[in-house]
Amino acid sequence: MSSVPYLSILIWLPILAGLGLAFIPKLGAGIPKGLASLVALATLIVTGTITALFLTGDAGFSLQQQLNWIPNMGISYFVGVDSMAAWMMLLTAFLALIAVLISKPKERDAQFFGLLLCLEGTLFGIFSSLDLVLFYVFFELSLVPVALMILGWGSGDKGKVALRYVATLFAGSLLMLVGMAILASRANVVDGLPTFNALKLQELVDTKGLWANSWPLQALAFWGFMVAFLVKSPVVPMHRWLNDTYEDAPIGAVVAGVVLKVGTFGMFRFCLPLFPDACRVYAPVVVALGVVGILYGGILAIIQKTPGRVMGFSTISHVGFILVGLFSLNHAGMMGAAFQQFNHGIAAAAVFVLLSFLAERTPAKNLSELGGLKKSMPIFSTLFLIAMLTNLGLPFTGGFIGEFLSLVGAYMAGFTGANGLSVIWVYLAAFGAILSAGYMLYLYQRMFYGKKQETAEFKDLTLHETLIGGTFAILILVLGILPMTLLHSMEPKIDALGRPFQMTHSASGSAAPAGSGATARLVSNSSAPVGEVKLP
Amino acid sequence: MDWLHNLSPAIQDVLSAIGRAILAIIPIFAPVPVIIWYERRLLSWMQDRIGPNRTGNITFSRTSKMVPSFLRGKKFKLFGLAQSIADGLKLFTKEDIMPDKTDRVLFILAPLIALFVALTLGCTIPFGGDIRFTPVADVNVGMLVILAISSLGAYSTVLAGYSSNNKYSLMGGLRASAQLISYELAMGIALAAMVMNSGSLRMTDIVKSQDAPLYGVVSFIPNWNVFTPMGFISAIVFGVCMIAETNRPPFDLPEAENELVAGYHTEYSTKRWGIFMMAEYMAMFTFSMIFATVFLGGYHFPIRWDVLAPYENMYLVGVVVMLTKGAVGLTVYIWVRATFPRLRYDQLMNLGWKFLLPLAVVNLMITATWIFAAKVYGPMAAWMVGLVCYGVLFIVWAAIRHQAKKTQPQFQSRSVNMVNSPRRVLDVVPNKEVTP
Amino acid sequence: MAYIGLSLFMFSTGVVGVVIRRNPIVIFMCIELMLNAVNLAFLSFARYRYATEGHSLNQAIGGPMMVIFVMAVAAAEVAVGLGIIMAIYRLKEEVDVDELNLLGG
Amino acid sequence: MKTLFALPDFNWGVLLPFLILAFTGIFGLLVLLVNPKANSKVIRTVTISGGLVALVSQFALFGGEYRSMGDMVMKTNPGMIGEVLILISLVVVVLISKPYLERTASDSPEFYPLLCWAALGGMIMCSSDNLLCIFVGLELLSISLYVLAGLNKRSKFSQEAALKYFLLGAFATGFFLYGIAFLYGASGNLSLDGFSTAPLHSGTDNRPLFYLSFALIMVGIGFKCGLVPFHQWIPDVYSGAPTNVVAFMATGAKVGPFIALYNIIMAVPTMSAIAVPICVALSILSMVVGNVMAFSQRDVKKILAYSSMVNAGYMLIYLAGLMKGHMAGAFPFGYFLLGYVFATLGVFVILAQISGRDASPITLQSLRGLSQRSPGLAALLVIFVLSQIGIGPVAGFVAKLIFVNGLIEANQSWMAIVLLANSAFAAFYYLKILKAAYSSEEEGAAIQFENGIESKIALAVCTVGVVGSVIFYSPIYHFITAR
Amino acid sequence: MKLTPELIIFAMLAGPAALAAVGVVAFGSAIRSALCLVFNFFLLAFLYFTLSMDMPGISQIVVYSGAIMVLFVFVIMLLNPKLIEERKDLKRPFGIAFGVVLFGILASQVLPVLGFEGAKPVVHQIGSPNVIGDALFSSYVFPFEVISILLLVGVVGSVFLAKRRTD
Repeated sequence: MSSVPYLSILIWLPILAGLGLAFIPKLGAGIPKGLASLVALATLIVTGTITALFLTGDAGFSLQQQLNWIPNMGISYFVGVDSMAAWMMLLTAFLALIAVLISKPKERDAQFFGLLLCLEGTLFGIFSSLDLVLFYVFFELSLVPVALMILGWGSGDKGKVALRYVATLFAGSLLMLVGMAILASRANVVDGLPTFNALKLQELVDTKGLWANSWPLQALAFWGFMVAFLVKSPVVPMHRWLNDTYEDAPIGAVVAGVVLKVGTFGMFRFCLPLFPDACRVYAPVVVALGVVGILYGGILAIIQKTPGRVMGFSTISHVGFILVGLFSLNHAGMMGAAFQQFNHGIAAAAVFVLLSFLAERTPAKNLSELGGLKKSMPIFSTLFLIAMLTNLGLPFTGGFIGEFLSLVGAYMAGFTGANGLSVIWVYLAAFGAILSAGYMLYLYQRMFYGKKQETAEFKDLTLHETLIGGTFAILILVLGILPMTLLHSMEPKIDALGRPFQMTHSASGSAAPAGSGATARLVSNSSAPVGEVKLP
Repeated sequence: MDWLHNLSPAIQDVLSAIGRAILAIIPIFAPVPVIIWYERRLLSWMQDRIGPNRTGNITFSRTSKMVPSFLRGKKFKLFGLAQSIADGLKLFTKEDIMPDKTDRVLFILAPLIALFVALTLGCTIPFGGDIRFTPVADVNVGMLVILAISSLGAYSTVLAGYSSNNKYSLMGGLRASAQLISYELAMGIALAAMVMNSGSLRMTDIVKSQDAPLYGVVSFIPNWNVFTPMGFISAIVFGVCMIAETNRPPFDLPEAENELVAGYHTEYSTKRWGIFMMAEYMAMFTFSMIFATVFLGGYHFPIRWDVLAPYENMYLVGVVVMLTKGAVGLTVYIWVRATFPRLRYDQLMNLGWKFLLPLAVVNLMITATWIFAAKVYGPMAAWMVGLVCYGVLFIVWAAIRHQAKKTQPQFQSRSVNMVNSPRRVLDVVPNKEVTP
Repeated sequence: MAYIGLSLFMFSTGVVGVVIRRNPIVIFMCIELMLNAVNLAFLSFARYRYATEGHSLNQAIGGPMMVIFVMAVAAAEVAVGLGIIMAIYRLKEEVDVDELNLLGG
Repeated sequence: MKTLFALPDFNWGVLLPFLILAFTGIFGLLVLLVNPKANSKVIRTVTISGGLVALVSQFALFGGEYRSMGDMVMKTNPGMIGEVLILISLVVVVLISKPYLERTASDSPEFYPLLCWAALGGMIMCSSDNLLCIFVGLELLSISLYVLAGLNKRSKFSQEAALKYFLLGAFATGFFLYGIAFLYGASGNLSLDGFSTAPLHSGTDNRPLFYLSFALIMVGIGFKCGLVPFHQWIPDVYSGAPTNVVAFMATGAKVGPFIALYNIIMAVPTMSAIAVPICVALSILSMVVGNVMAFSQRDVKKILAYSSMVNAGYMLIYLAGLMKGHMAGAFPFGYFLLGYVFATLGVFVILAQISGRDASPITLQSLRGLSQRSPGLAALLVIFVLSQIGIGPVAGFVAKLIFVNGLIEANQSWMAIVLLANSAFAAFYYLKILKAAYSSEEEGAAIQFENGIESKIALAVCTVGVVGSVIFYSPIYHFITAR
Repeated sequence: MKLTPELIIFAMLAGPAALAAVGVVAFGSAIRSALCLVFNFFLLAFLYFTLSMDMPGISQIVVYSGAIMVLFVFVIMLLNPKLIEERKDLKRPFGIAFGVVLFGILASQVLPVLGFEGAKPVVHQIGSPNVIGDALFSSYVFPFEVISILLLVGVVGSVFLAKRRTD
């Protein structure tokens, strides 16, 4: 590629624009929104172009840019993008544009849009940074705009919500810092130089036996990373921040669509390549967590009283599917997880965008105050139905592809008993899929049919809103009918990620930590390599 | 006396020290009645009156068999010398009055501290070249001992004032302590210049350093410190501070009778009052001798006799010379008392802090420069440098003085604003508060 | 080294005074007592250990030097400390350390 | 030409920053002497320029190690970083002082010379390993600060703060001195080298003396650094003293003790058997108690006070790790101080701009609505607080990262985890500050801002320090550690 | 332990000094505490003399007894503080216990190490003003200069704090 630092521009343009907006207190009405949508549109175009580069399928990282930052500790400003990151960035840019378009803050709109752009920039940073420290910086930094937006423009008990949001995620991520430091110090031992460069570390893992004779450290570092990502995802014991944030954040769409995906994205990006042994050993634990999430989310979603909370628990459930697929550690499961990761971004965001349209019409949040919307808002109800169907995983919507592939992968892993997985988890997860149909339909029934409330008199969506909702509906259908575009472009990457787990007896340094008990268990469990599954 | 020699040397030392201390006290104690009489007589002479001249005039009986025959009918005039003794007897036999609600311990302690200070102040003053002629010990920090002991003097006045449970006493005590602290500084620095000059803190060394030909040239006059420029200025500063330290007029504000009754000793009477008085006179005498030691060549004669004949072994001459110099100092004390009116409190403080202290400090610095120049470039250069410094000092002082006179507050003519004056400007600016 | 024993005793007494007394001036005096205990320790160490044979003058002089500096510092500290106490007495009539609780702690 | 005294070698270049600072203060006094009614404008200008010149002369020294005046002056890392930080905080505090002092009607011209000399004391602490010198520097710093804490003579808060600070400070000095006395008794040495010769001393076994002296010195230094059993003064003094003075107290005045702490701990490797447990215990206490106490505070300055204790705990636990790990820790330590100083200074600069005229403590309540009235200030507050928490590309984060990395390389992962757990907990109360600033002004106190250009410069300096030290980490590192 | 003359002199000085130290803490009135302290300092000076430390001893009298304590007494008188009645609260037994424990710890650590060694003859005349002055102006000249600034701070600070408000 050329020498133009596209990624840096992508990261820093929104952040600087956002800071600029935040510092300029008084602008004419509408100008901040206009500026913000311009910037968001520009980023969308750039990310679209970048994603187009990866349509052909490419396992490597392109558009790399590396600058020295803290050389004596091997920290650099190192960005680069691969296919999965490209898709996630495209999603980010898209949702950011949508969020700018649908937001109508009552006051301080310059600050609001500034923070939104900052959030977008930090998310780009997360997806494109190839240096652990840089990743961590953006990972933490992305908390701040969300928290400030909740504080300034949220509803409900916003102080508490914002506090809980930042504090939980921050606490979770601090362990990641320990993990990073362990990685760097192991690199120091193995290579003579500490480094936080993810590619370099991966190379060390693959070729120089970074983890030789240091199983407890690897486990510690792995869980350091995993805790951070699991909290972010979130999985069940650490999920409390999510529902409040969904309800009270003024930009639930972006939170639901992208921010959560950072967790699973981080697992793809760092956990799988850097901790192969630990991934294998702890895969059952993570899968179990995922299944627990699926069931817990599904069951609790049924009894929730507001649409926002229903969606919150449904998200927990969906994240469970991603985890199950991801930690099947075979091709099909990982493909499913990667697809679901993108798809759920669209699906959840669609619901939230539509809910925000509804929220403009009524302050009522409670489902008992809603009802009979079907009559007065036909367009709305149609679009909502489509968004809902993809969430429950109906064929021909994106949701089906993701969940199905994940379950297939998990089944295969469980059937062969690879990595200590068991088929029973798949059955439980599949039961979760049925639950999702239950709570979604129940939600739809309560909102659109049922007792006629005063809400029935609302006006239907305006043209502007219809266009936005329609875009989502089209995207959902496209993803369901033509999933191959996405899958093909990600396939080489997934192959590369999955390779260590299919060659358990290979000579790669990572798989042969001599003499540790963990290794012995590893070898005995992974009896046979898992065959590839052809895509539908 | 064998048992004495059988004691261990340390105990012998202790005993001899005690003995010397007693010997040191008596010469200072004994002259007090004489000093008091001297002051009263001299004052009255200066004020053109008579003073105590009767007490002690004795006319022996012509007839009594008890009187030896050669004394019968003889008249003896003591010129009132017995007056002080009579006063003392009276004071020690009067009824002891202690006011109600005093702090008894402190009330009794205060005069004792004063006495202690007065007695020990002179413990390092040499009365002769030999070590035996220093009352207690000719220690290597002799000058500092004097400063240390004199600084303790503040406690007596402060405690007396505090414990008396009397407003005036308290004021007097406060004034006394403030005054003592203020003047101690200048005194110490003035002495420090002299210490630098002679290069030692030992009193005999200081005296010895003054036994050189004057300016190294005039062989028969000793080079007393008071003859050198820095010594002269130090002597002025020290002299003033010395008077202030002993609470003598014109610095007797702690006992200014027209303001504070009698200051810190308002409530004192009888022997305690007497002790205060005694301590004061003893301190005067001792300070005079300190002055003599530091500035007037100590036990040396004003003319260098050794040019004519050596007198190194005539120690008694030294003692006599010392006492004489002390008497001269006393005379100056009394003379000053008779001459100057009492200072106002602010004048006192201004004199101490704004004149004496800067003068002493600058003098110290010039002395240092002088010594440096003398050691490095020789005495002639030192003289030139020193005199230039003093010249600059004087010019600066004159300039400041001139400036101060110009800026002294003067009565300003009041301008009257007409009621309907057209040029009336309100210069009230509202507080600006920038709100963003 | 009975001197050190005395020094320890004075130091502990000073600490007790600081803890139990409530008049700031007395507390301050107890602190001075502690400083003097320190001085005594310095001097006796210097005399008994380092002014004797087998030690350099440079070692031996450290104790007395420290004492001189402590005295100078104490003088400055006293000037400032008493200034502070006077200033606070001007604002409040009575100063009891236990009742200085405007700041809540 | 003969010389009178055998003077030690004067390296005037090394002494230059000290001299400039000392004479800046004296010049301020002379201005007062010539014209007692002079307003403080001249003095302030002189002080700022003096600080800047000293800063330049200090920068010229980087890239070497110097000794002067025998062993009294020793310029090494991180002492030189500390000196630069002290000078910067001096300049920044002088910059923000004018509007604040005028508002609270306590604009005394003595403020500036005293501040100069306090900075001088801190710098002397930074650049000596002779305990006599450290003691003298410490006292110069403390005594100036005692006076400055009572700067506002009308305010009971200020006076009370001064008295508390003074009494407890003098008390701690006693312990510090007793420690020095025992060190001297054991080794005949006033220099910190005395510790390194600990068990080697001939004759009797002096180890108890060394242990005792270390413990007592830690009490004294711990007081100044705000380690926990000796922390009682910090919250009250921070809360009561004038805000601009606290800005210096929390930054410039902390640097000297911290560097002295570093030097002391680096000097005792032979005694790590006793030193490490003491340090670990103190640091964990500091972190935990600081965090717990800060949690329920409503007074912003008290929150910052407790947070300074927590930061002291971080530094001490890092030093404990260094003692076990035997690695060079000068630069990370200096960098942590840098992050701490700039972030704290920034917060105080903002607080000084919004605190009212009655000089009463600043509560969280009075921060409400900051983002509505001055969004720029609020945004900067976010940056500084983030640096305190350790989020984002700010100095606080990188500093913590370096610490964690160093601890793990020294094989002390548990210390790293303790550090991080505490910083996670700390996030809660830092966020409360942000929460107050970003919540809307429902019943918020009316605040007037009087921003001069000088305050803006001060803010810019702090921001550049917090962000720039991260972006230009590598040049800074090479500049400082170049030999 | 032999009863030497040095020990007798020491006991004669140290006993009252220790009593005076206790008196500082025990007396209810500030002025009596101050006097006890003066007495203590005065005796300490003589203890210094017995250690053949002339210069520090005499400075002790000049600086502590003569200057610092006079200031104390002066301030006590100026403020004439009401007798703060010492309440018998928990602080008192706690403080005393703390002091006893502190003394116990320090003494048990220090005294066995030192023992009661007799004084060896003095080689370096470190108590004499000449030696001290020489050191002050040679190897200790840097802290000496710093002290000058420190005293300046003391002067400026106390003047600033003590002067009355000008309004």
